[in-house]
Amino acid sequence: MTISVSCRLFARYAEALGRDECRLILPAPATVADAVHQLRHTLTGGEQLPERPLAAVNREHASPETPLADGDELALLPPLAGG
Amino acid sequence: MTISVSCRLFARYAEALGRDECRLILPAPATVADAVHQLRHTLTGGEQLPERPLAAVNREHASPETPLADGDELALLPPLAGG
Amino acid sequence: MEYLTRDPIDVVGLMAAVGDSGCGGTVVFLGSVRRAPEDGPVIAIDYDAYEEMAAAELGRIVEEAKVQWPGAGLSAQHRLGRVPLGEPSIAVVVAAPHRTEAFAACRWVIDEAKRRLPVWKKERFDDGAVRWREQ
Amino acid sequence: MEYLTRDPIDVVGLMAAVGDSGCGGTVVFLGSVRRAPEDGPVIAIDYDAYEEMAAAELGRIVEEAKVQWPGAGLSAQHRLGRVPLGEPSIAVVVAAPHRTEAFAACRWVIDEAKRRLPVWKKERFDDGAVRWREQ
Repeated sequence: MTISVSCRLFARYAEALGRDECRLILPAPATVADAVHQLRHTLTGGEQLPERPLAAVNREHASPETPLADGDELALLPPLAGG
Repeated sequence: MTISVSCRLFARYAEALGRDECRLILPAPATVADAVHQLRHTLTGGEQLPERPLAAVNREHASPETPLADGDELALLPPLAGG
Repeated sequence: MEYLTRDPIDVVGLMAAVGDSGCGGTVVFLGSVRRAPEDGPVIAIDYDAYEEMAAAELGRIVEEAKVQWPGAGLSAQHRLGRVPLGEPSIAVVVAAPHRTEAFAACRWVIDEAKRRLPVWKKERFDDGAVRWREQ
Repeated sequence: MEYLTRDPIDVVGLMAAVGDSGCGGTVVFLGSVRRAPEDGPVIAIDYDAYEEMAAAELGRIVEEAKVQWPGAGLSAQHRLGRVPLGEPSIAVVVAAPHRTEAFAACRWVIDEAKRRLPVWKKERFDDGAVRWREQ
């Protein structure tokens, strides 16, 4: 069984990889760390992503251990610099 | 030898005594406490002033022990309520 | 900017007076007459002051703050006369390179102003009654 | 008020949005891009965000503050897009019955916003160069 997750990249991550979104198919169960691992090993330039980037799932801050469900929106966030 | 001090009253003190200024002649040397003593015992309604009111000399906060010089401006200040 | 005014406080003007593109944080404090349920039907406050001293003292407070926070820009103004409920009676503006300093300096100035300014307030009630109010 | 804007921040509007004659103290924080000598000739900053999340997160921060300071009124706004040096990129307004609460809540909101909002800034230099800037 697999899940489909939409993935978004921002700021320097989007620039480094030349894209700001993609879709991942992951074997269930999967966590944020699993998704990041797949992105780093399948996307062109993916090795430029940190192994444990700041991440959000469905618009809330998440950790590498956060589980992913089918249809989730995963976002990888460079170090925050708002304010 | 004596000194002449102009005295100003504000807010509830001015209302209680029905005046907002007066001139005091004091034997030198004199302090704020000496001036207050004289005001309390010579002005009509003077007993309504506290024995140790908040005071200012020449527009700076003063204590009862602050010395007075000829020509000084003494002000008696009800409890402050600015801001 | 004048330290005392009888007009509504011009907050934007006070902010412009300290503005500096070298500063990262600006903190503004506005004090207005608090209307608590136990106060009854207060409709306005008349602010009275020993004006010459209040202006000098607020100036001293601002100068002391500039010594304590050397990189900060500060302005402050107290309103006198009739102030309708809900309108500010005092404003303090501090711009500083870092927000910790801006918050600290702004808080210090308003605390000192409340402690040191020779200003008094008289409450006006809707039935015409009047009462000196101590902080 | 919207939590995000691409226009100059309307500070007066934000203040009006929390206004309440029951409150005695209003504290406003404005954050602008700090221009330090070591930064070189930065002429503007472009703010980029994960917009849907930034708006939601700022809303969560404001709601959390309302729980911590129940008597307080709060509003906050982050500006995105090109922000000229010296203009604020974020504003937080808190009105509370007492100034201690207003200062504390305002400080808490700006600290949380800096820690939690998915926003990034890109510096533009006068020679056309561009650099992502981390806090």
